[in-house]
Amino acid sequence: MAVASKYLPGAKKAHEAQHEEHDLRQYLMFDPKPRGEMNQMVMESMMTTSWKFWVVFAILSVLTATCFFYAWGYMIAEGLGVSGVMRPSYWGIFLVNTVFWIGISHAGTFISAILRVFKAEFRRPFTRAAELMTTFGLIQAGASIFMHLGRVWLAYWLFPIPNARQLWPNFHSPLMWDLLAITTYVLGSTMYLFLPLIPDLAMARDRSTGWRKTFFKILALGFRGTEGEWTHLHTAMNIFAFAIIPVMFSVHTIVSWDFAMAMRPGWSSTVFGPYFVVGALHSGMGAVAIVLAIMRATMKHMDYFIRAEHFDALGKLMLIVSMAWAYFFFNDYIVQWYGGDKWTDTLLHWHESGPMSWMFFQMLIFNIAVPWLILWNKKWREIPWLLASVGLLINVGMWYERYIIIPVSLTINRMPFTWKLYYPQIEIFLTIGTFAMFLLFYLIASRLIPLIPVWEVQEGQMAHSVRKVGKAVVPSVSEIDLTME
Amino acid sequence: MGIDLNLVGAKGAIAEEAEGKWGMVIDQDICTGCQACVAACAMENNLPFVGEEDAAYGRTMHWIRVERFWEGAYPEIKATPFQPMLCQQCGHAPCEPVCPVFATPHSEAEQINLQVYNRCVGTRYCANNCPYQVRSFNWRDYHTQPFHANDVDGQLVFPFHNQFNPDVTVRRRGVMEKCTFCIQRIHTAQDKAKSEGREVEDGEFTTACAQACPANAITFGRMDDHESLVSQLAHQKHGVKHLEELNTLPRITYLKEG
Amino acid sequence: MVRKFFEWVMSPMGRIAVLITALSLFSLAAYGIYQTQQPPEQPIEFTHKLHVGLGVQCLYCHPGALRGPSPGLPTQTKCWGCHQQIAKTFESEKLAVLVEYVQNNKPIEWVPVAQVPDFVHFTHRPHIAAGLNCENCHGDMTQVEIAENPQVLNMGWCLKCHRSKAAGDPEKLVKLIDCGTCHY
Amino acid sequence: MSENISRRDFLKLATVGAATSAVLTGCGPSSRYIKREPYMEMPEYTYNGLSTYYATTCRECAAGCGLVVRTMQGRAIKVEGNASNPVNLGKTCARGQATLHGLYNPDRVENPLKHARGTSIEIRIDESVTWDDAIQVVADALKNNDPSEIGFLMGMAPDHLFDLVSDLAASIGAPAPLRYGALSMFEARATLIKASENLFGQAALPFFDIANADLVLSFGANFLETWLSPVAYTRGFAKMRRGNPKRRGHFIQFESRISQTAAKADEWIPLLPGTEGLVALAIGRLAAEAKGGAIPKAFADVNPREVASMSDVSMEKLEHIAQLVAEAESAIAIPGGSALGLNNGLQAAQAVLALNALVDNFGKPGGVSLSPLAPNEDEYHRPASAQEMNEFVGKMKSGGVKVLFVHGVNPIFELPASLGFADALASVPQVISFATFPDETALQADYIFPDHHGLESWGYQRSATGVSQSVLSGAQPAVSPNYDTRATADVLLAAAQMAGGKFAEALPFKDEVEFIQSKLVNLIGEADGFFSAPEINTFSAYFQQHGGWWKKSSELVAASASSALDKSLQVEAAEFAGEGEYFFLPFVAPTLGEAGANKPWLQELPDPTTTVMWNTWVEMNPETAHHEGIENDDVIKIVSEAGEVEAPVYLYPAIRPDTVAMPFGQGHTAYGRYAAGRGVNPANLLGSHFNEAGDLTFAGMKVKIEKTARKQILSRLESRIGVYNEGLEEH
Repeated sequence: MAVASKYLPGAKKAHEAQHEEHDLRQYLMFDPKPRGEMNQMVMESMMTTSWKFWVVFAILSVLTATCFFYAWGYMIAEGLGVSGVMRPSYWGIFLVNTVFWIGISHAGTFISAILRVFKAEFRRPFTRAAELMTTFGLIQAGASIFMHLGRVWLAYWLFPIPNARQLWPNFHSPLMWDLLAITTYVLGSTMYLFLPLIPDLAMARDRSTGWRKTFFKILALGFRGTEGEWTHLHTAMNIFAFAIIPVMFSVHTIVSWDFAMAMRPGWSSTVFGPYFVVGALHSGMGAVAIVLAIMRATMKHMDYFIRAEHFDALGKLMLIVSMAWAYFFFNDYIVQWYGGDKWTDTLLHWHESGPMSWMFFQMLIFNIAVPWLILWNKKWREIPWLLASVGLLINVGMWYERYIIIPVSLTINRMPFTWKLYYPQIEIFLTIGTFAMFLLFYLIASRLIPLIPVWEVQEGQMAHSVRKVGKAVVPSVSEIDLTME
Repeated sequence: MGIDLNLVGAKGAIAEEAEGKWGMVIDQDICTGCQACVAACAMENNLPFVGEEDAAYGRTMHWIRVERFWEGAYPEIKATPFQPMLCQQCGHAPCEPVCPVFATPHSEAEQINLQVYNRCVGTRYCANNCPYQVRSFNWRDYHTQPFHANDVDGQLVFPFHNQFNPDVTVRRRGVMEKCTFCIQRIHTAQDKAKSEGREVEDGEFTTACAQACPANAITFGRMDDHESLVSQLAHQKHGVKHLEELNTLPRITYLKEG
Repeated sequence: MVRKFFEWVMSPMGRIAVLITALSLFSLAAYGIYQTQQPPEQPIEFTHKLHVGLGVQCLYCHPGALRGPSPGLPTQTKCWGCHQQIAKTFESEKLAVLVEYVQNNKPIEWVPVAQVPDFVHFTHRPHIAAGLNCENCHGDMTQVEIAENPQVLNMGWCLKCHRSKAAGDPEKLVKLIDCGTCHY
Repeated sequence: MSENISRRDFLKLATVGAATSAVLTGCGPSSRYIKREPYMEMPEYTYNGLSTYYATTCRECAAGCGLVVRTMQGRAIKVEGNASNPVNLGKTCARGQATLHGLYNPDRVENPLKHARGTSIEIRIDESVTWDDAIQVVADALKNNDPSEIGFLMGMAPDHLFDLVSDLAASIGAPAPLRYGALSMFEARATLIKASENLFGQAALPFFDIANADLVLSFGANFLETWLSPVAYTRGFAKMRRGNPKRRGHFIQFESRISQTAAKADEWIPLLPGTEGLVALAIGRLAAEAKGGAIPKAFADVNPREVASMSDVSMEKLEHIAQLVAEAESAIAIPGGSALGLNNGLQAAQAVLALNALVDNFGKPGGVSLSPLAPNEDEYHRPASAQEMNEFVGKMKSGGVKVLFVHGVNPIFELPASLGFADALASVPQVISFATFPDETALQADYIFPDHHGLESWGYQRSATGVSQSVLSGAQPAVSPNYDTRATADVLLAAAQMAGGKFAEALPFKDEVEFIQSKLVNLIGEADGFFSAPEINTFSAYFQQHGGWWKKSSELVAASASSALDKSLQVEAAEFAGEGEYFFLPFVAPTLGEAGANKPWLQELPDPTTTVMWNTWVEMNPETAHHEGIENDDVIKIVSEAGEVEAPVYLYPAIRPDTVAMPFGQGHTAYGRYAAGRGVNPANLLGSHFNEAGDLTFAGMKVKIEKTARKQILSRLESRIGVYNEGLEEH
């Protein structure tokens, strides 16, 4: 870490340290607190719930109950006729949401797994927040897929279950791969969420009473923090960190295959795989930014754990991903355009000048213009609300992107006689429902488990602390690394 | 057809020759767009009607639709020849591989695309992937909407249900459906022929649409039997197949003017 | 109050109580579902054993099986054809039901036993033509009082037989396991 | 998977069937719930699970196509064409296919009833009207009124009921029954027949042998839609195109909009409405010139250049067409529809027929002949013209009609409102309707004694035209009546017996079947019949089996029209009623016809040219609309001298800029849940002007259009994006 270098012995005179005192403040790693105090802070942030919390909780629960469960039940009873899907746009917002939520879920794995693998220090305080996003996002993605089904009560037919009819699912179908990939991803990410949680759960167990204690006791699996346990934990986490990364890439590639492998103008494009993966990261990063900002603003002590440095780093990431997305977008677009196929031409024309063109251009602005204009500036990157709102715009833009790829593109097919425009009906409520449910889960989680992986933070801080050995001042990272092997 | 199936390597295409077993020829030069085929199909196959709003929104349940476009401008304007569009029963169908539950498999016996209603879970992927856009989805329980029923001492009574063709399953909401080449008639004819120990003769039976067509624009029969009327017609020089470039190996030949 | 309740639940008695309630609810639901799957009672206690035992051919009462899709249920005229000549008809109270039906001239509302869903287009004729006997699917009726299904008529069962019948004849097999053979 | 069901239990079965099929297609075999009722006595010809087929006649229009109805366990499953009936040779039109939606329509009149005029049939005055009461009522109506004050209104079809009523009327000295249908008005049948009378000296329907022609000039005749005998003419058209491998028949349509028929034409000539006759004459003259030789007197004093300037048809076009006519082996010119529905319609018809005289195709293959008379038909009885209806309305108004029997026709809907039939009805003391459906006229009656649906009833019907043979198409019940209805013939017979005296003598038959057989008897031993039988029972058995009786060979009357070209023909300028800048062209909706609106599947069939479903639209040229500031789906008000209607606009690229067109068939105020309150009825715009032949000049209206603020999205099958490039304009 560049910052760390100047704190290594001999890099500076002792008295200069005084001047840089305030600099230290913005680096979590160099602003250590005693373990006990830090744990206490995390516990408090988890236990304290103001009346505001309950208001939000109530609102979200109501929204979930009505817009998610009631609306869905109504749709199941009435048939998909109450939604807006029709010929030729047989797929609507349901699939848009699926892709969107899977996209969101990618940030978690990316941040915690990839950054962990590459030992990016700034990740430490918010890996958990990101991993939660993965799990909850995937739940919504799954829900959206099932909403999309015409006869959801038969959804179990999609799984290879032995049955008297001697029938199996069709493994030729991209949807099939999709289902398997997502299932794998859910399991994997849940495990991966749970493992780093164990030490914190143990910590919480030791510091809580009543039902929470029982709760943590069960979850903590009797973790006591012995040498052996730590070693095993680290090994397991490393294994999962490496294992989950290919899964993450494959999942969104496969999702993109649902479209790329269909015989439709604008869809069958070889670049869709990476394009979707990057798109997913794009929206995911944005979501992380939003969550961090909210956490920092609403939860106690968070300003200690989440600092300018993190927003700065996150901002850089967002900028890079945005550039990558732009590259893939134009790659896809230009190749399609250059191909000059009659139908594809019409489709692109439809995007730019059709009734949905406003969405097309807003997408470009939100996904490219906004990040590029704002995120290049360190000062601005460090403003939480600004970064959060950029993240919000990016998410809107990415949602638009999926909307354009699915219903808008579906309007144009090879039978001009059937071209009709898609108008969402009940999907709107169901979309609100999924968002409400996602937030609700997050809200509950924020009060049930430590949102800050406090042991990771402590680990990091210890790694960057320096200690005297005789006359020499040495960083204690080496010790940590020993345990980390 | 000049497609080397082994080069194509298409599923189903290897198994059967590109022409397939059953085929249809539609003569656009004499099709008057009178909609008799549409009505006949609806009556034969228990198709529901969807009402004004849904029809406007692109949810009609027609298995066959008659397309027409305009060319030129007034006064030199002409309507393009009416073009009945129905499931082309592709030999290499884009709809088949994408269904996750085998609800639209390829019948190796009849060599057409089947739609197994009771297996369908309604992902609608097949419909998305159909280049001809001829699949229709049961958006609602159109058949059982109370509006069509009379209240006879407190009980809903649907007179229209008397008309259900028992040979064709009545579909419910959430199920995809499409033209089946009147497979129920194929089976009946085959069963009859078998019971009399003979082969099905050309013209012994036909699909509902072909049967009704006042202009005789639709011909149905065995493509693999080169004596049959349908294959004779299909091999005329002015016969074309739609979106052939996609290598869907459609079973329906359209005869243009001339 | 609530707290008290939780404590009680936590106590052994409480746990047992919870267990019992859960079990009873579950079994109630199970029983309910089971009920919905039960066919209603036959209007007449018709004993196949007796009739078949008397040497009545299946096809006498179910002639449709030879000709077409459904074998059909006997019209009451057919029942009456024989029964009016049997003195017992007017004596036994079992048969009083039949007499009543005939005299009031109302159709006998039989409850079909061997059923396939309406998305399965089953035809008897080819099966008979293929040399199957009634008992192959419907069981030995000489042993059955009130008719019932010897086995579940599900797709696996159909396919098993189809596969075995078509063994060694690929063309036949293709036809017999084709989805479109039964579902359209 | 249906099993035996006793015929009584249709509705019961319907619900059970619905329930089970509902459960089943979703989830496993819970169909154990069905209780099955075997027949108490297995009907003849009925086998378990096998269909029974009955040959009968299609009653949807008057063409008289033969049908074969597939029934199963007493329910009609499907209607198919009767392959042996020469009219349709096994084919049907969409309306024929949808007959079952009439049979099983949820809005049928289910039993005889007495209700207050204008109220719905649910509101009964007398709950307990039995058929005995009904017969009593009819008998009294016949007996207690002066015969001259009894009125019979019937449908277009020349069927057994018409014969029965005619006999009755003749023998009791009542005025002959009037047959009317909107179709006959819109095809201007009276004019056509008058023209052929003037030309051939015989009032018969011309038969146009399109099949063998190689050039067809159609002046407004929509023979592919509803004109005369659409199925037969469609077959002819197909033959004309594909019948002869050596040449493909050329087809030119003269009409101010592209109708379904014009859409199949190789050339569409949008001439100025009212100039059809002139154009025909001009073509005749030019063709005669092209042929060389003397110009026939008929075309002598027409000036093609004037015509060209008057009719918007360029001189080049006229010459080109004339050239085609001159060169054609067998050209044929057909007058009909909008061309004749004008004050100069008769002259136009004669001018067009004269073209045939010029190419001398009378009685030749590919030419014009006279349709043969149907079996036991003394002379051709054409349906009443609008003018005759108007006179009848006048008689009603003046109190000349004391009791009115209405069967198979819905004048309140089918007659132009301006004739005031509805008001006239008010001055008729007693109105008895035999309607199967609660249509507008039925609701204005005192009694409704519902007749069976066509598929439940006996009968026969003469096919007026369309085939070269003389055909009597037979009808028999395909299913037993669903409701407590009774054949009108039976009611009249019973009533006549009850009335006794001359009535009983007039109709000495115990029931409908006996009456029909009394008519069939004459056919026994008739020459050239495709079957015959020694005695009536066998004969009528065959008659049922084959669905009718017809001659084996063609009996076309080779019309002799030597004089056709000798006297010069004049076509005076057409007059258009009402001020306003737009010609108004009402046409019969091809898929709905005049009575299809209550059949939901017909409603859902897209109109062939506009693909509009479930509604009425106004066709307007996009230029005009742009000029007026009107867009698609804008509701506009159309004002004529007779009235005004409001309907949404369809920007139709293939219509004259100075014309607006509207389909007839929607706009019912009653007639069941699928028809009532849907669309508007253009007949409300038609004034009461008649041409010499007595046909309404329905094409001779001028209308104003006014914008309204409202919009109504038309339900189209087509895509406006794909077909009209909306949203893709600059592409």
